[in-house]
Parts: sequence; C-alpha cells; structure tokens
Amino acid sequence: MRKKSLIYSLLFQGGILLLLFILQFILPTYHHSSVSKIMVLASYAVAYNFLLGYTGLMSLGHAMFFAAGMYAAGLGIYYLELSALGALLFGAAFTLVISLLFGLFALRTSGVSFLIVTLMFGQTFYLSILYFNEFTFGQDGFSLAKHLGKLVIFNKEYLYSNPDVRYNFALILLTAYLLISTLIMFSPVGRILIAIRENESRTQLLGYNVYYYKLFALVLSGTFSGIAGAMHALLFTYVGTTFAEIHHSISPILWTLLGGAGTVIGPLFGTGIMYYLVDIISGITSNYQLVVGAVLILMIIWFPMGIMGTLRQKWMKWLP
Amino acid sequence: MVKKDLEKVDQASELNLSRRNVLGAGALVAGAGIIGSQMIDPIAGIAHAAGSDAPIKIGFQAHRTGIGALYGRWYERTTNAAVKHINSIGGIAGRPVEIITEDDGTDPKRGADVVEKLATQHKVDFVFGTLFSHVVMGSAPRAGELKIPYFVVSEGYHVASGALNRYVFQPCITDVRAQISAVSGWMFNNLGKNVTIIYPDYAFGYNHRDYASAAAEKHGGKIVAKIAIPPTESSYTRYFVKIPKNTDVIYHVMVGPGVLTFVRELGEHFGPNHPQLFGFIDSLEGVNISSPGLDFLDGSHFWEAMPRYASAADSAGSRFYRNAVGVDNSGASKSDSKDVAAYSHMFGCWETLFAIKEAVEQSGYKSKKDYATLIETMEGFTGFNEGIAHPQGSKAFSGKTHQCYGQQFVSKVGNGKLNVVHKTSIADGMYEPETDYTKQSL
Amino acid sequence: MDEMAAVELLSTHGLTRQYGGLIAVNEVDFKLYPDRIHAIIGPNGAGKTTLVSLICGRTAPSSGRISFKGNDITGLSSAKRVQAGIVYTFQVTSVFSNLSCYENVALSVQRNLRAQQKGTSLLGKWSMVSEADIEQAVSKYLLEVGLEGVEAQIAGTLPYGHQKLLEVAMSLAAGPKLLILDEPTQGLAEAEIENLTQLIQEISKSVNVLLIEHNMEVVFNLADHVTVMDNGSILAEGTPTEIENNHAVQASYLGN
Amino acid sequence: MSSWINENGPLLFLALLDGTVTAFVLALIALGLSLVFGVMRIVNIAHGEFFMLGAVFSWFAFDLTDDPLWGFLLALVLAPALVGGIAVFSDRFILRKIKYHPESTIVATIGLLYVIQSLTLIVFGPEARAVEAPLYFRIQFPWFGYSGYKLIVAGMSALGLLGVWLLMIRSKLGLYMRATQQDLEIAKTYGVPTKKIYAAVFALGGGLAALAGVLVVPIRQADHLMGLEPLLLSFIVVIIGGLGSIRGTIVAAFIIGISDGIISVFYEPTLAKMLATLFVAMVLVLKPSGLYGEEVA
Repeated sequence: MRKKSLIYSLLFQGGILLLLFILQFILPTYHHSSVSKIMVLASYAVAYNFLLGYTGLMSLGHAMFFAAGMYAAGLGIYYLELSALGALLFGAAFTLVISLLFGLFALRTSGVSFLIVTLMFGQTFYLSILYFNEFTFGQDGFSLAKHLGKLVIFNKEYLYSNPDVRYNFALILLTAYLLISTLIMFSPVGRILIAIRENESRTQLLGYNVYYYKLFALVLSGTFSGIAGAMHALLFTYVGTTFAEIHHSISPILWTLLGGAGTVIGPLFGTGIMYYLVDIISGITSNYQLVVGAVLILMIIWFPMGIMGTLRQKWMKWLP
Repeated sequence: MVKKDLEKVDQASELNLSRRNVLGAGALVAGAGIIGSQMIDPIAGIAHAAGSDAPIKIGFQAHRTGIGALYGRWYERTTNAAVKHINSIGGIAGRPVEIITEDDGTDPKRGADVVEKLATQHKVDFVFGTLFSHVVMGSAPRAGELKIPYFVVSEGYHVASGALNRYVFQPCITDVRAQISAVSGWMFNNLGKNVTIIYPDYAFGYNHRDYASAAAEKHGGKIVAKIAIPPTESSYTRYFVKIPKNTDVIYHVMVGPGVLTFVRELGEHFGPNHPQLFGFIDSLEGVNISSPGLDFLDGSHFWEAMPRYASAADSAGSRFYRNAVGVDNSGASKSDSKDVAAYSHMFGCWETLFAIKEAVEQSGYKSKKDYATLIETMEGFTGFNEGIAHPQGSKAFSGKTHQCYGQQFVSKVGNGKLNVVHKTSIADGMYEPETDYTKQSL
Repeated sequence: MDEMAAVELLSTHGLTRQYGGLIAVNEVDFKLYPDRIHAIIGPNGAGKTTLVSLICGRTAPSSGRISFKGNDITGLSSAKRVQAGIVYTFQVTSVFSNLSCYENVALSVQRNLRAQQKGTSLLGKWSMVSEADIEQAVSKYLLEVGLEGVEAQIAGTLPYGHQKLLEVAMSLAAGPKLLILDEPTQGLAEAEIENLTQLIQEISKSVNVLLIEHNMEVVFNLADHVTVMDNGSILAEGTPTEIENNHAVQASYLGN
Repeated sequence: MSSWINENGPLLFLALLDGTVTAFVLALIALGLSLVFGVMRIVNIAHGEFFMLGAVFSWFAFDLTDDPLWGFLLALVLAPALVGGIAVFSDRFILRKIKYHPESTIVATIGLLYVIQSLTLIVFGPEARAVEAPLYFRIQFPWFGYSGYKLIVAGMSALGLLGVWLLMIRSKLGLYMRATQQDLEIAKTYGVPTKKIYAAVFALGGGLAALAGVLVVPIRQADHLMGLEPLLLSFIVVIIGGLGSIRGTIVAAFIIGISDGIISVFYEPTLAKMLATLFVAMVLVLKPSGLYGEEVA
C-alpha cells in the first residue's frame, strides 16, 4: 500500500520536475528567471514544511536559518575566497551548527512558546547582523558579483548568474529536496514524525523519545533552509538583512499553508502562486501587501489544508 | 521641414499626454521622418518608423510602499513632470519617452526582481530612480548581470565607492560623502569646533560619522562624541545625556518617522540655551518646518541640496522646475499645503532623465545594442550646466566614479522658513576618485 | 523479602504522589508477580490510575521507588519504560485518529522490530526495518485482536469498541513484558466485553497483565490476584475469593 | 564612588524617569495582549496595529477639530471604541471561524496585520504626522529638561491600568473573564456567555492598545509602520511576566521599561536590544512559566 503511494508520488513529482525542466526552453526571459527564483524559494518552503507540515512545529524564525546559510556562504566567499561549492558546504555546516544549538534550547518549549522563542531567536540573529555591520555590511548588504568565481563545465566558463546555470541549479536543489523529503516521509522516521504531529504524548508512550525526533526534524529543516539561502546567495549574488527580517520568516508559512502543509509538493505550488500573485498585483496596485494579508486570512478560514492538502483529501489519497 | 512637424508634435503632446497619445505623437514623428527624408519605399518607411521612432521606454523603480514610500511618492511626481516636459519638447532624440513604473516595496529582494521585470518583461531601454541605498545594493548586481544601464538617484556613496558595476550611474545627485565634505567645512568654521554627531546606526549614518570626522581634521575641528541611534528607536531623550558639556555644535542626521520626536525631545532636553544645531534636511524631507514641536529648530542650520523655499536668488531653471513639479513657494504641493515635498532629493529624478536624454542624443543610441556607446558617452561627460535640464545647479561629473558633484546649500531656520545662508562651490565636495569603472569590461 | 524480590516482576517502594494538598498515592508498596493476571480495583479517586501512571512513567513520583525485573526504573522516561516492556493502554482510547489503522499499529511494530534488529544488524541503532516485515507483523497483531482487514481504514472512523481493540493491538505490537490495561471494558457493550475478556485471557498466556477495572464480573472472571485501593493506599490484597470475603473491602467498596 | 555618582547620577536619574514613562505605556499595551492570551489562549500578532490605529485615529481627530485638547479628548473616546469595534468584527468573522486554534490564529492575525497596515497606508499615507500635545509644559531639572506631557502620559496610563484592574475584580464582565480564563468548559456550564466574553476581551485588548496609541502620539508621531516595535516589546513583557498573568505583565513592563532605559544609556543600544531579545528567548526556554504565569506548552 505504501509502496504504491511511494511510486505514485515519485511519478507525480517526477512529472512536475520534468515539466519544469522542459519549461526552461520555452519560457520567455523574465519568467525563466522568475521560475528559477521560485524554485530556490520553494526549496526553502519545502524545508520549512518539513517542520510545520510533518512534525507540526510552527517556527517564526526560519529566516534566521536562510540568512545564516546565505551569510556564511556570502562572507565565506568575500573574506575566505571560498569556491562556490566550498561556500555552499560552509553555509550548510554553519546552519547545521546554528540549528542544532537553536533546537537544543527551543525544543524545550512547544506550541505558542516555541513560536515566540523562534521569533525572538530570529530577531536576535537579525540584530546581530546589524550590530556587527563592520563585518557583515549591515543593512545595505553586499554583492558577490565581483568575488564569485566562474563555473566551469567541460572547460567552458559560466557565471553563476547565467540564466541557464541559475535555472538548472535551482532545479537540482528543488529536485533533491523533494526527493529527500519524499523518501523520509515514506521511511519509518517519517512515520514517527507524522505521529508526533498527530499526538505527541501517545507517540512518547509507544516508546519513542519524541525530543530527538523533533530535534532531527528541526536540524534537517534548518540546514536545508540554510542551503537554500546559500544557493540564493550564489545564484542571485546579493546578500542582505532583508533575508533575515521577520517578513522572510512569515513568507514560508504563507507558501506552505497555501500549497498545503504536510504535502511534499505543496510548498512549490504555494510559492509559485504567491510569487506571481505579488508580481501581478504590484503591477496593478501599489498595495500587494493588502492582497497577501487577505489571502492569508481567507486561506486559513476556507482552505486550512491548502491546495494539495485538499486535493489529497478528495482525490490523491496516496499523496505524501 | 522635419523641425516644423516636430513643433506640431510638441503642441500635440503638450495638449494631452496619456500613453496612447504619446504613441500617437510618436507615429506623427515617424510620419515626419518619412516625409522629411523623402522616403519612397513605404515598407522601409514603416520599418524606419518602428525602429528609431518607437518610444524610448524607461523603467522607474519606485518606492511606493515600505519605509521609502514618502520619498517614493515625490520621486514619482517629479518623474512624471519631467517626462511630460521632455515629451513636450520632442522627446529624446525625437522619440517620445514612456515611463513604466514598478513598486519595489523599498525592499532589496523585491528590488532585484523589479529590475529584472523592467528589463526582461517590459523590455525597457534603461532602469532608473532608485533611492534607498540597500535597495540599490540589492538591485545593482542584477542590472550588471542583465547589462542594462541603471541610473540611481540615491545620494549614497556606494556608486562612487566602486562597490557596484559599470552599468550603474548616479549622474545628477551628489553623493553623501561629497555633501558632507562640502558643508561640514562651513559648519566647523562658522558654528563651532567641538561637534557631537548623532547618527542612525546603519550605513547612511556611518557615512556621516566617518566623513564628518575626516572633515574635522581638515578644518581643525573636533568630534567630541559620536552617538549612534538604532533605526527602530522611537524615543531619544536618554541619548541626549551622552552629549558632552563642551559641545558647540550638535550635528544630527536622524531619518525616518522618529525625526520630529528627536527634535522635540532635543528641545525639551536643552531648553533655551542649547548648543548650535546643524542637521541634514533628510530628517525633515516631507515635513513642514512649522509642525507642532519644531519651533525649537528656530535659528538652527540645515544642509539642503536644493532650497525648499523659493527666493529671489532662484535661477530661471529652478523656478521653471518648481512650477513644473507642482510645488509652491514654501515647498509644499500646490494642491495640498499639508503635503510637503522631498525637495532636496526629488530634483535628482528630473535631472537624471535629462542626463539620459543628453547621453542618448550624443551617443546616437537607437536600441539595446548601443548600450556600450551610450555608457562610454556618459563616461565622457565632464559635467552639466545649470538650466531647465539641471535646475539644482551646474555639476561636475566623473566618468571614473559614475558620480556627479554639485553645489550644496546651508539654510537657517527663521520665522518658520528655511533661508539659504551659504552656497558651497562644487570643488568643496570633490575628493580623489577611489575607483575607475571605465576599466571594467562591458 | 530478598528471595521474593527475585521473583517479583514489578514492585514499588513507598511510592507517593501529591497534587498540592491532595495525596493521590500514599506510600504504596505494590508487588506484582509474573505469570498471572493482576487486577487493581477501588472506588473512583482511589488512586488506581495515578498508580499506573507512575508505573508507566506518565507522571513522576513525589517520593518512592519503582523497580522492574529487579532494576530501579524510577528515573527512566516513559519511552524508556516502554522499551523495557511496560506498555500502557489508555482508559479513553487515544489512537492516532487521523491515521490509518495500519499506520497506528505499524508505528508500534517498527520500534519493536528495530529493537530486536539492533543487536543483529550491522547498522545497529541506524538500521532500518523493511516495510515488508512491518506489514506482516501489523496484520498478525490485527488478526490477534480480531480486526483483520481494517488496515486501510482511518482509525478515527472505527466504532469505539474496535478502537479499543486497535489500542490493544498497538500495545501488543510494542512487545510488552507487562501490559497495563486501564478500564478496558469501559463504554463497551455486553458482547464486546465478552469478546475482550477472552482476548485478555489469550494475551495473558504470553504476557503479564495488570488490569484496572470497575466491572467486578470481568475482574473475578479474569484476575488471579486482586489489589484493592482506597484513598491512595492499598486496602487489601489476595485472590478474588479472599477479596470477596474481606469485610473491610465490602464495607468500603463492594457495598451491600 | 561619589565621583561616579556625580558623573552618572544624571544619566541614571534620566534613565529611571524615562524608563518609568516607557514602562507605564508598555504595561498598557502589553496588558491588552496578556488579557487576550490569558482568556482566549491566542497570540494576536496584529496587536501592534491596534496601537498604530489608535495613534492614526487621534491624528484624524486632531486634524478634524484642529484643537489639541478637543482633538485629544475626542480621540481618547473614539479611538479605543473604533478599534474595539474592529476587534469585535475580526473576532466574529475570523477568529471564531477558525475556532481560536492557536497556530491558525497566528497566521490569521499576521494577515490582519498586513491588511490593517496597507489600508492605513492607502487612507493615511506614508508620512509620519505629528499631533500637538493637549497640554504642554517643560520641567527643568538641574542637569536637563523633561517633557511634562510625558509625565501626564504616565499618569493616564496608570489610570488605565487601575481601570482594568477594577473591571477585573469588581465587574460581572471581569468575573466572567476570570471564570473563562480558569476553565472554559466549567465557565460554559455555569452559563457564562463565552462567545460574548471572547469578543469583549478581544475588543478590550485592542482598545487598550489604541488608548496607548492615543496617549503616545503627541510624544512621537503617527505613521503606518509604528506597530511592529511595541508588538515585539509587549511580547517580551508578556513572556517575562508569564503568559496570561496580569500581575506578571505589569511587573515585567517595569522591569523591561526601566532596564531598557538604563542599558541603552550605559551600553550600545543595538547591542542592548540584541541581548534583551536573546534574554527573553532564554527566559521562555528555561522558565516557560515566566514570573507569574502558568505553563503554555
């Protein structure tokens, strides 16, 4: 039964990823680059969903992880002259440490307290970037364009900001994230995480040490968010505090819920729809925030399960 | 012959300037072109019309929302006024100008997207108009990658510092480093030697801290205290106790909504016998000098890039500009006296559009493939002359730093007005270029 | 005493739990011997449920010690105690009502299977259990409690009686040494009680059962040994017959 | 030592004075948040926007009457009422619909925050607008001067707090609120109209924030982004005080208000804010119940 749904969902995701792959040859320039950005942000949302959707922990401080990865990679390139890959790994390692430390403390709380603790840690991180501005370039942030090396494929040089490089790197990241979360969800661990979401104390009384599984989920989610951030720094060559602000912690909540929390592919849809919604609205009215807010409210009232969540309930029972 | 038709266009476009009519005007010009060059082959004629006489599209990256919204609104008004005038005098190189505006929410990440959108979706010829420095920092790399000329109106030092790339220009608003160097000399020599500087705790503030200190050495002054205030702060009283007793002048550059509070609390703190005050008008852009609680500013001095209050000294160009952007003699909107302009910054939009016009016309720019020549042409500029195109005054321009240097004003607050007491020379602000963009490849 | 301790499966020593002023369990020395069904009875608020909560680690004792198979487990987390073999089934069923019955049992199965694997598998702690084994075990336990074929059903949609059985299946799947059944028959119909009683009989052949029960009929049918609690302490102990004839018990509890 | 006093005495005195004023206002705002959490068990992210609305309304009142005193009095009555109305509305049509589920509520109130903020931007505009103080005088101390109105603000906030306290212990509403806070189910069975109580509490919470906004606006000015900072601060206060505990909230407001005053006088303000936030996070981690409150987890 599980095997069947695993195959179905891999096929389903494979189809969507294939579609994304093909799209790059037909999309006009602007949408080509928008979709690359969406895929990076969606990876962030997938990572976030891992915590919110599958473990049932809502964090208001995830921008901290995204920014941690982004700054580690960016500053690594700027000061230590790391290679792109090196920066990526450095970003990953740094966020791993951060999220581990963070988890050890934050997971002592749960529910609303957890939410506020994450918010506070996030703010602290944001403020510390401002405070150490001599080192981090403060609010202005900095551009990597001049410091980032070139990517060599078949001894041909490309910029990381080259549209095709960007698109396909983003696609690879997204694919990896979707694959990993799907596999985890179908593994015994995934089963336990879902159990924690459904009923924590009962899971404990089945003999599972819930704390460690929550820590695992948080560290994975945090580190993946960090890698997404590092990737963002590489492909879009700008590092700034805007990615550490609370708004950037709220965005993935919005994307995940809209797409469907607890569905592997949902966050991708959520991110895409929100991105284009904002893009189109801001062309029409100067108040896209109004729309974002309205969407949030209406969604939580009428659509608490999000798009894929509803689909799963109705038709695609096998959806992870 | 052509010229005559162009005049017709002027009248046509002066009457009404909705986008459609601009295009109409464009077609008219096209027609003019065909007649003028006695084209016989109609196909070629059409091709010709579509080619060189289609409107020049300029993408405007506006802060309609977010912390920049106040400035953004006036930048937008100024831009529209400038375009209206440019089109009324025959557009750029005979082509009408079309502005395409996108809101960036004063957010760097959105900023990069907006540049992308303008360049690749709206297919604009140039992008211009960004103010807030972190948005510039976020957007400029994208412009460089897309290889589209990007004209900012930000007064930040990041252009001249070499932090950006060859596609980024700041042709018509003096950068903050030059502003400070120019006016702080006057401050040290006329208001006092011992200066306490109060600045916001981020990049913009650090420029003031650093270059004011540098100027202090040059003019035998002394910075007796540097007080940084976090941008989120909403009450300032507790910082004032840190101001040393021996302070002659308080140099303040607070920005954002807290400014009025700042000034009022400064007044409450010191009362009648306070040190001299020297501020940057950034604090009070869009704020009425006679707002409740500001009476304390009476007799204090401000830097202005362009005098907010009209005076007899104003040049013809300056008067024309003031009228064109719909600002009355006290610096407020003609239609709403409560709506005060960001007068020391918005001129940058007006002048930048004219700088683009000059660059396009001199380089013979036709389409995106001419970017290189356009950029080299602008890098060849050495300055702009005072006039309708440059109402703020004449400017020197450095092709190396992509940055212009203009005159600055020091104004004194008196009977609820700002009155100019000193006008710096362009040379006062100049400094050795620290970068050379012309060495970068295109 | 000492040679007693050797054969005790579970014993508590001066076990006490206070809630503010109220003493729910007071200095209880409770002993449970293997290979028999042990029942705890007593009026509401006698401290039965608190006592078992203390035993399975859901609540921490104010004082006193608990030992299981001769080892002190007072400090162990509830999870660790489950791993040690003390498994508790809830009074009010608390299955994962949004998950399928399969998932419910599988959750319990997989831990147990992995625990067994740990020794053998090279990966040790990180070894994975094959889904095939899990599926096999799940259907085994569902069959055992008489719920075959409900795998795909969402647990919450089962009738109450079946949820109780599912609960039992989950507990069995956890590989208990001592199975604590808290009011298993509560809210069940006569027929269901019958059925459940037999099930418990079956289970008790391989697993030690500690039963908390109101329904005297059930208790006297099943239990080999009965402990009567009142106001947080043990009032009497003995075989069902002894208890029936115990005056103190009659006075305080059995009434009439 | 005495030299230290001579040097830093004035600083300390000012820090205390300023901190006290901040504390009173903060207590008023945070109390709203605390009541809402205590009774309804939800966190209202849009709380800061209620504060902002109070300030904005009082600018309109000032603009309408064109007289500081009348404008102030008008705002004092109208702003809390209007904001209360908005609160009731959002309780009825948003919060009740999502059954006050904690996480959902947070998302919904984030949405509310965005909506209120951008509507304000449309109607009120982006600039910060000053409002004249109803009565204004300056107190001269040996070392420096201080705004008399700030002291009035402190006083009026104190009255507000007293009012809420009386409401809680004297009025029937207060009784109902406490009952609901104790145990919703029991309250229901004793015939407490909990739906009405919820609406009332949400309105009261918003009203208090708005009141604070009205009082503060002559000190600082009204702008559509002014909501975030008080929100974070009152979070801090409510947490330190213990979620849901009124006494704790007020005590914490003073601890935070005054310590913030002192820290940012003697240390770098950004650093101070940074450490303060971290400190709060750790308090919640190590003592989830805060000073007085009960566990939230």
